[in-house]
Amino acid sequence: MADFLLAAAGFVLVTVAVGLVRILSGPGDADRIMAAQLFGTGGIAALLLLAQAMSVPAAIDVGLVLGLLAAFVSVAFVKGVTRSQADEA
Amino acid sequence: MSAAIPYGLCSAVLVGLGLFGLITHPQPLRKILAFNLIGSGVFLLFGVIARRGAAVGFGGDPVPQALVITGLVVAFAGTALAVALLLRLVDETRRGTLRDE
Amino acid sequence: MSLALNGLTIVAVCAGAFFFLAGTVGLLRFPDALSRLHALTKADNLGLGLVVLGLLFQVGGVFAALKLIGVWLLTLLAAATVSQLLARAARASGPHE
Amino acid sequence: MALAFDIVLVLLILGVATWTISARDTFAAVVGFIGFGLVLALAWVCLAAPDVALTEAAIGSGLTGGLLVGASARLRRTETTSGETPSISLRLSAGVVCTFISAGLAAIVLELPGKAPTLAPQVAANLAMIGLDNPVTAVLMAYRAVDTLLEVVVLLLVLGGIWSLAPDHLWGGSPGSRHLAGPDGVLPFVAQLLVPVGILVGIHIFWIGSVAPGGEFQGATILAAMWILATMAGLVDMPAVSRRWLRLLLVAGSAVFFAVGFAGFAMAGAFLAYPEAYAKLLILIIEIPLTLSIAATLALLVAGPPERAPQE
Repeated sequence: MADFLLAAAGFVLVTVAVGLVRILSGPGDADRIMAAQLFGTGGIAALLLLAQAMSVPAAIDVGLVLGLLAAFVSVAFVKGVTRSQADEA
Repeated sequence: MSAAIPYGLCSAVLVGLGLFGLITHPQPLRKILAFNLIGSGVFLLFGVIARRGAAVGFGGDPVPQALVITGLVVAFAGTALAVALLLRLVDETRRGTLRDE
Repeated sequence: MSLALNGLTIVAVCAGAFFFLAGTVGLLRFPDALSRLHALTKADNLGLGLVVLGLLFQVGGVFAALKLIGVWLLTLLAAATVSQLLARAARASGPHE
Repeated sequence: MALAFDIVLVLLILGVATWTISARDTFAAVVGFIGFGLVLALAWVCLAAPDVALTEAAIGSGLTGGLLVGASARLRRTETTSGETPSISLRLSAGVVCTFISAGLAAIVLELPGKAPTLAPQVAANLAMIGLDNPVTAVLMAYRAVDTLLEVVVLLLVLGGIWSLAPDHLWGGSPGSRHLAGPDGVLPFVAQLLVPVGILVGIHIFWIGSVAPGGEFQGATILAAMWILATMAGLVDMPAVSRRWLRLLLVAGSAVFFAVGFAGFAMAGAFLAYPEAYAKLLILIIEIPLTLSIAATLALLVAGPPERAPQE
């Protein structure tokens, strides 16, 4: 079972990493932060799978922290964008 | 071969990569990012050393792990100071560069 | 019994992985930021939900199970509200960008 | 299987790191760095260091990410790439030097002695004496408590450094611009939902630190992020840096730490020595104000120097 969960974690990680390619092509900043968000959700899924596969229950806490701070970064991004637009105006 | 070896090699490459970015990037913010990559490489090397020291039921030696936690917090403080200096520089000079012309 | 539980886990986790794949495809293929956001927020949160569902068959205690569900609910909440903000930011910065 | 996963993860780390260095756009590089912190947190779990994974996720990815995203948004307009790109010969020689450094480090990693030195047995032998179950917290709060004390002092010094960057007429004012809640109210809604949950998670992570991975730094980082989130949503305003309660909050942790440290001379004969019967209680007495002080310091580090003149 552990092997299957590890393989699933690896698959999810690689899949979301392909999504990171979106950052490469952009074109807008919103796309980039979106890709980071997808990466965050996939990372949480991989962490939960890892927690079970390697029996490290604490990895669930890492997932919890990651979820919270991903939201924090997105809000910081939205604030940053609106602030720089206000500066330009 | 220890399970930690891939991460050890990874940390070696990270240090080189970060150093390259630190030297070649003209923008200060990119230099800060590159410097953080070097730091991460060094921390990862600590993690590999800690992993190799696994004993008496612990997955790794807790002493280097605790040092890495301390290091991460101090690295964040350093980054915050560097960013504040950079923003002040830009406010003063209106240019985001380190050159004095 | 444990064989049946393992089977359920495998089915759910595979379904979850499929939705992550779908989310990535959407992110790569859709033409503009808003529809990419639409593809992304549904697919990956469903994927995470299915992974959590699959793991629920494996965990021992009630507390661990509640914590897993808690992680999913938190991500759902954060994604639902933050994607709203991102959509506004994407629209404010204009379609040309 | 585990090895295959390790290799996939390492390749992913290196891929994201390469992207962070090579991206043309600074903002794209910052997003890459946030992703880098995330995969690194996974690597720490695989290296059997969940405490570090928590710290990496909270500080390395989250708080640093928020700081850099804000900074890169402000630097957008000053970004120039023309005329400053270093010459091809410099880049080439830098590439050669860095390759040599990497190769040297890799050789050292491969040649590490077969039997690794470890302090784990000594840590384990004395765990019961101080009444903690998490060895990393024991190292941070008992065996190497001096390191932790000095680290908190370093954080305060850095904060002093950042504040001193304020122009004279703004000294003593509040950091950042006043954030007003938007008319649509999505952001305040997000904050009102997330901040209470986040505070709960922060306290949880801090509290389980004595028995499981977690602790004061990780908990404090989450609390700091929630404070900044509430500020950005306009729910609360950053206080003026000259406020007395704020100064007290900032130094409370290290003051209590020093007090307990000096009391160690009387109680157990050395600086920061805990008498065995009270070790856990004393650690708790230090940890609670310490967590609040670290949270306040980290939040103010992200907020930056004062930008608004003090109101009298």
